[in-house]
Amino acid sequence: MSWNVGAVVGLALLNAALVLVLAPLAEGVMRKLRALIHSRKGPPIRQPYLDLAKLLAKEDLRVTPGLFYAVMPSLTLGAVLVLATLVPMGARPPLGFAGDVVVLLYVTAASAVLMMLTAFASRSPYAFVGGSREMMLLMAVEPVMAVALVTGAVKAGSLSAGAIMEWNAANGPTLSMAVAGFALLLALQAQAGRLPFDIPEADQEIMGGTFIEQSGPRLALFRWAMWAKQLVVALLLVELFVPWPRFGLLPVDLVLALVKAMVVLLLVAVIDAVNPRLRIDQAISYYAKVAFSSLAALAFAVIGM
Amino acid sequence: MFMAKLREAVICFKAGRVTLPYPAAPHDPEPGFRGKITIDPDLCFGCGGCANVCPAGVIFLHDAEQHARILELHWSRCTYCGRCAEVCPEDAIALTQMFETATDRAEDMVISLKVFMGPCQRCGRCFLPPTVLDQMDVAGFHEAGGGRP
Amino acid sequence: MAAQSLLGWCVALLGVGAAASLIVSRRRELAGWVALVAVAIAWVPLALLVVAGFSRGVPEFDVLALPSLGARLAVAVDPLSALFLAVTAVIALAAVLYSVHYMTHYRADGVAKFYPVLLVFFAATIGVLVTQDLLFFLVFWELMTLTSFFLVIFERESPASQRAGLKYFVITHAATLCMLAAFLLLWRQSGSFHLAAAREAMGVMLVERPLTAHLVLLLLLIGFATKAGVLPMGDWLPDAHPVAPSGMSAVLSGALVKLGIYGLIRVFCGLLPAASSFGWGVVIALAGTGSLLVGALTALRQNDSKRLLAFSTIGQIGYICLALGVGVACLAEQPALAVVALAGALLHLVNHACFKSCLFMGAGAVLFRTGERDLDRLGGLWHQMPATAGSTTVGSLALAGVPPFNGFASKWLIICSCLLAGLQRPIFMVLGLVALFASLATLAYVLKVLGAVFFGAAQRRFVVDEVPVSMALPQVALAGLCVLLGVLPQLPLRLVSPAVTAAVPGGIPAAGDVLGGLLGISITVDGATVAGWAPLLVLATGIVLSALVWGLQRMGGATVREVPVWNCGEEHDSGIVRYAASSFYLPFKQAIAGIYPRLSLRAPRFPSPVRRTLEMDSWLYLPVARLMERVSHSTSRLHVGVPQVYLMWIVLGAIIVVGLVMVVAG
Amino acid sequence: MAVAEGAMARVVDGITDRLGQQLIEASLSPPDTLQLVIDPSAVRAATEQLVRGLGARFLISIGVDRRLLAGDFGVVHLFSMDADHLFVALDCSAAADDPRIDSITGVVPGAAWSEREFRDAVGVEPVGHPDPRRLMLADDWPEGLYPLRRDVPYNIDPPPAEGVRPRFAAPPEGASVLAMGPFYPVLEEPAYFRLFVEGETIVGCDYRGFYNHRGIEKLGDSTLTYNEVPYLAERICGICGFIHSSCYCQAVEKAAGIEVPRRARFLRTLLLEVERIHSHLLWLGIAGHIIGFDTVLMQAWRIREPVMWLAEEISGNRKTYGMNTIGGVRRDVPAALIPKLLATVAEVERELTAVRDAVVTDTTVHARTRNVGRLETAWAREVCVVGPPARASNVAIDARLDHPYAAYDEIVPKICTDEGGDTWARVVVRLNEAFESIRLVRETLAHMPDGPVLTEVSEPIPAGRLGISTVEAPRGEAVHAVLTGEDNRPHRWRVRAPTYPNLQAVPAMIQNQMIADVPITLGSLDPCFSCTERVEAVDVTSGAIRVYSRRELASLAKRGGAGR
Amino acid sequence: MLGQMCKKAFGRALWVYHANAGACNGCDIEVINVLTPYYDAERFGIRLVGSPRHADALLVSGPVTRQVAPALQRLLDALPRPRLVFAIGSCATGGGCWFDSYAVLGGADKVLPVDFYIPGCPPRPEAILYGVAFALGLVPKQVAAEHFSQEDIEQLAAGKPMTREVRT
Repeated sequence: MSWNVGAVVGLALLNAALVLVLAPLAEGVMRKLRALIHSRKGPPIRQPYLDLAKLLAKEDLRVTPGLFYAVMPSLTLGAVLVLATLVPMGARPPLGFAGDVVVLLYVTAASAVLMMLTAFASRSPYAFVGGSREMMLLMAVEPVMAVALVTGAVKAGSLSAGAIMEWNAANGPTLSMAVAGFALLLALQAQAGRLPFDIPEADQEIMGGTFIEQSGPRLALFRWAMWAKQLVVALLLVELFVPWPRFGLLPVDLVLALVKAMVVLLLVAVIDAVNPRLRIDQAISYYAKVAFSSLAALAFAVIGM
Repeated sequence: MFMAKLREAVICFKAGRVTLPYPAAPHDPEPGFRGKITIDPDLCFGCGGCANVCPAGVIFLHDAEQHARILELHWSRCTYCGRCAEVCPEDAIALTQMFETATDRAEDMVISLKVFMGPCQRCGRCFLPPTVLDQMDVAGFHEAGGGRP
Repeated sequence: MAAQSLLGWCVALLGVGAAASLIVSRRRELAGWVALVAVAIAWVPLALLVVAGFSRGVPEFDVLALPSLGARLAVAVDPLSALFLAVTAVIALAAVLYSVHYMTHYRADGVAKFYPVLLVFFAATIGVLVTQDLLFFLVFWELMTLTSFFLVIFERESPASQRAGLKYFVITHAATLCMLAAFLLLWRQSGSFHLAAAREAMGVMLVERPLTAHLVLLLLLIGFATKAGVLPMGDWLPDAHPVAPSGMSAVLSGALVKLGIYGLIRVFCGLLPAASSFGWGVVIALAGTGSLLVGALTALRQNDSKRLLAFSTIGQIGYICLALGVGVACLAEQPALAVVALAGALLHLVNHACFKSCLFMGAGAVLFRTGERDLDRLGGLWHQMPATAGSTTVGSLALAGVPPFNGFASKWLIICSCLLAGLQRPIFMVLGLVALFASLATLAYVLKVLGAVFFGAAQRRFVVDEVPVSMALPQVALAGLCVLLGVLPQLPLRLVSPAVTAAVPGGIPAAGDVLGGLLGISITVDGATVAGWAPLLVLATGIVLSALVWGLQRMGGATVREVPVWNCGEEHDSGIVRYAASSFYLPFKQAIAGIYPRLSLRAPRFPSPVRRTLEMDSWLYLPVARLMERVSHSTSRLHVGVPQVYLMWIVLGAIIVVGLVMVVAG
Repeated sequence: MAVAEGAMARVVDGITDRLGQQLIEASLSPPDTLQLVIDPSAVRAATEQLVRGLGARFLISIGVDRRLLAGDFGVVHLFSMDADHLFVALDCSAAADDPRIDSITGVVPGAAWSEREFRDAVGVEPVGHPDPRRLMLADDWPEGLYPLRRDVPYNIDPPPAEGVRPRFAAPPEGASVLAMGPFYPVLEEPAYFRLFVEGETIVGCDYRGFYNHRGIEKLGDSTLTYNEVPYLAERICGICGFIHSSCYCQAVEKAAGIEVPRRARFLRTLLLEVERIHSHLLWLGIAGHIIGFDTVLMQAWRIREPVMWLAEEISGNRKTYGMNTIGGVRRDVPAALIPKLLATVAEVERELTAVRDAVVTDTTVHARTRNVGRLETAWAREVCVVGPPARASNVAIDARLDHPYAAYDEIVPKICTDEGGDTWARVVVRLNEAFESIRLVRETLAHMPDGPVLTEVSEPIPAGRLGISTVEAPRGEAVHAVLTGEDNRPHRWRVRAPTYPNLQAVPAMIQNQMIADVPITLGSLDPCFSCTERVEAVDVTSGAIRVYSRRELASLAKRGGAGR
Repeated sequence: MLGQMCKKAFGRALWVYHANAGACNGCDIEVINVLTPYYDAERFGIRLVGSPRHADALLVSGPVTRQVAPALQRLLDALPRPRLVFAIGSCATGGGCWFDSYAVLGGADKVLPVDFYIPGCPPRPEAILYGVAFALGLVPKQVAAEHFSQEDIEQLAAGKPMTREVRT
């Protein structure tokens, strides 16, 4: 494999920076749509940026002393940004050679692990309930994501996300990829922490659950991480499963990818607005069904459909 | 289920955006709204009927000296029932339409009025409460420092 | 120095150490230090031996010969042996160091039963790993089993310990019997107990008497898988691990069960020709998958820290077996993937030794200070035992396969090999996905342990100190190893690669060709790079980005204030509002309750045969135990309650088996 | 409405059969309250006979300090004979020096809180009560000081009792405590549910309420006059304020025998139904919010808002209408407003129909509400649950039909019941009731008579009369009992809000549910803690019991005045 | 510089935690009403949050009852600084009609440092919006303490306008 150090570093930074900067924007647009569904005007699209800025200047209340607790939010957002460098955005993922789809799955889980550890470290019983729910949700939703990505790997004959994207771009839509993409879309809802699957946070039940003890900059970073994660997973979805059309020109492909991701996120926002929160047992059985159904995608892929 | 979601979507989008522009544009209440209390110092002659019927005990009377009586209206805890206006023989107390009463200082929510009592009770113009129930209770005013009787 | 004398020194030093520690056993700590010194000195020749084994291999030499039986104590150290020797050596040193202080809290039992036996156990383990002769292999194996049995039943007064010991004894000896039978069958074919002869014999048998050949393989599979703790035969493991002293638990998990894997590799890569390996590969992989799934899900519901870790060992051994199975299955068709899988298996074995020993020591440290193994009662130890907490966290995350810790590198290899092999044989893909899911379950239970032991609040206030340095040091060192091996997987891979090559005598692509990578590992199949993992690069990216984000976090100039936990406005006793360990993931556990055999079952119900199969006690252990009981009753005059008597029965049984084999084999 | 003589005779006969000489006196307090003075030792037997034998429903217990009137403490247990449109007041006396009375909680589980409350308020000890902890007084309130006794000033401010800690039930083995409250976002009001959870499952709970206890009853019968109390009553609850003021006025009117003009009765009916419409829409939104379905909140409240504007136009305020006064209402509804009212109601009906059609087929909503918080019919009767929760458990009680008031004898509502007993059933019942309310508004407007809206009260209200009134609030039946007194003010004013009995059914409803179900289960009762806790503060153990002297009591009163 | 920007954002994204300290529900309902379509406080970045840790402002409604006071103080401590305290409704601003009841301590300022008062019983949603807008400096204050004095009875008898003193 030939690669150029400068290009890799540049692209990696580009991906990370794009996700970091655009995630609140995407959230802002989603909020606007949500407000529209609520028949109201809604906050300005830049509201998430204001939220973050405000939180960054707020007092940081900590229930647990120590460096470990202090750096958790940064590590969480850092992990999500690493995820961004493993996901194709207009081009092959910059660090694609360093991490394939299996790595991608584990890094996705790693950011959740950091959140859960923070939740447990914050000692609040509600955070424990939230963390426990987050883990259960992860156990339910990661297999769906795994099946979707592996389906791509079967089609492309490679575990590299870039290879899957290129194969799909070159070969056009297939049944198995369509089913897998749909499964990933369903998984995105939970990965993004959106209704009906925002069970670990559940303001009305456990008062923010995982994040109940987080305030100020810590909360800002966790929120940012959540928004970044939803954007990254949406980008992964559109780049791997809907990569067409492809012009081969980085800026064009990149903008196209972002637009497609935004459309996916708007869909997520609509689902978010028209559903009540499910109970954790309902969510588990829902995703168990989705996971088993998504095996169909794998079966289709194996028989070449 | 999808039909249900569709129906919900119809409800949502049919209504459109209903958000009122307030506070950029005024949104005044209809006449008859019971807003902030006001007192016309020219009309009040210090009978204290208002103090007697106020369920929240907003109005206090102090007899500061022989000829001067001070009415204090702590309207921060006003319940806006309008009974004071109802019983006021001179219509000195009234409820305005004003509702934009937010403030950053508790002292702002006080009205005080120093009334000079006429030596001859102002030619017999006495306050007559409108109902018998109220008439029964005009025995004493809310005293300074003592709270409600 | 010649390999021969190195080995001699090594064994001699361990022997001397055993004797010396026996002499001073009245003084607990001193005995420990003596044993430690013995092991430390024995390290030197052992290390030299390992280096020699890796660099050029120690050619075979005879120590002792029994020509009448066709057996000779032939010794050789190839990279595969060297790898296991290295793992055992590291764990041994760490475990003995850890035990010095740990053993002081056993008031009722003397260390005379511990250090000497432990050192003999190490010597026996070395013997097992270097012997090229099946008969002597069996002798060492038996010695190893017996010594470990004594270590398991160390706590004389504890009925649980005695019960677990008996179970261990019965099951492993049943397994040894299987192995003996298999070796005798091979010997019947070749007339020699030597490994090379056995390999030839196997080749011949597969052609001439395939039924017998497969019977041999089956017996060996049962024999070694039992030791390795693969379900269902590994049922002894969850009972034996928790009751052993924690240092021993670390050794059991870190070294002993690995010998089962060693045996499996020797048999299914070494004895079995590649051409007929696919079926056996699938069998091993299925057994591994079953093990990893059941191990992980059962660990999820454990509330005893050490028992949980024991089930976790079953799960992780399952991973190793899965990879081994995939490797064996791919030997003929996709040798490149076989390299990936076998490298994954061996790498995971190395990694597992690091983090599981670390975790057992951590659990032991908590037990040492608080006297509690029950997760429901523990809590809030993070600030009181920072070193233990930190190393347990690292070990746990490594166990769960969180990048960039070492567990991830090997799990990644294993899952990639499954998925890639699955491109040809879809069954492996399914197994890979199951493994992926099980690793989430693994994550769930390690988070539960961390959450319950170190975070949250305790049911009763523990005011404890960190454990002494001698106990903390091995934990921290092993945790450091977890990080190091995770960040630089090339290092262990350089040891693992020759071991893979050595394991498959039939020839296999050089691991370097398949597992290349400048900064990490990348898998190249047929000239195309299909997967890659560069921890250093990803970690560097993560650190850089996290640092930038940290800058963001500080940007607003937020001040920090410490506050009490928000509990909706009322004040609570922290012991009451704690989240009990048994509460973790309860809805999930309820959703999958169907697979737990002893629970009252809810939908979805698994078919009853599955449950009955999983209920190993009833059909595997209990009948054997009952049989033993009956036999010992009927020979009650001979029964003196000493395990050695059982050993006699084993020997008698062996003779009978040999006789049977003679009859069967003609 | 005239009370059937037969019903009265039947009750008196039934009680006499059981009690014999222990029934001291039976009299009818017009128009519909049968007062039975009984020997205190027979209270359990009398209750049993009433509830089991005669089918009466327990309403509330009133503890009253009658030392100035009759030299004793009185405990009055109120019952309702729904089919006969009759109230039965079981009047027992407790000695002034050692006030105690047999507890009836064993017979009527729903009486548990009432009895704890009179224990806290006037110090009458319910003997044999299964759970005699503090219910309504603050944790730091000193033991032995009973705020509703007549010699305790309404503005007493005793120094906090030292070292007093609330006493709670211990969690079962293996369960941990999850505190819900006092500040818990969906409760809106402070209340403390101490949930015992295993994982996500509730295995038990304990409750500490009365954070909202403001001492309304004490203010009402010690410092305010008859005509000031309606405004206080209105502030018992900000959602159903008009219900409370109507209920209070009706109780006084009954006691004093004041005839309310017909138009005033129709106006009250109109406003009561308007209030029900807004309350049910409000509840629908809140229920949606609780299960995370904010779109329902937004849309339901959007539909509701014109109703609020209309209320403001009619009464001058969006919520606390301030319309009621003894003898009628203070403002008339101008004829010009009626078309607007009809149009608004029609619009609400149209929108609400759309919402109903959408919600009834929404399976995700079903997933969160069906089989959640089930309340069995039998248990609903035992703990005397009222309102939509009762009707959703197929207990057909509705104060509008059982004890017709205002204009409900002419405008007859249809009762909406459901057999489900779960949260979904409560959704259905409330939606149907909203439509029924819309119909009632139309009908009221169609039959609205002309005439005055206020009867001038011309003579003093005699003391010592008992007036009981019930009003069907959106959340259930509210009961006000007024014992008239001297000084132009009630001697004792007792309020039973609908949430009071409903809340007592919660432990059974959330047992074995999941954490996520608790908020919606609570929400489905539409709890209103401020109504429930109008009187005093729960569960305190303390060392020494202090008895305060009269002078001490006076010295503890807050310094009043403008400076405060 | 960026830090300054962050500090400026405070008023543009006010997350509020709503605490009922013994209110009748009227104000609570109006607080929620402010978030609903017709008033939509989210236009100004105002959101209700579930945990006090996330909040910038505490909305207190209701008179502070004796029982709730300690919890209310703990609640304020749980809020990160800078923080605002709004007293909403007549009860929170002054104690309402139970300001001197035995079970009530008085207005919210008896227990907490109140920054802004929004009177009303209950305040209209517009009044709450106005109060928040006033707190954010978007609208001017419209009330001030009024002190009147009928200085001279003769002057009054002569029909002359009296001296009116308004102090602010």
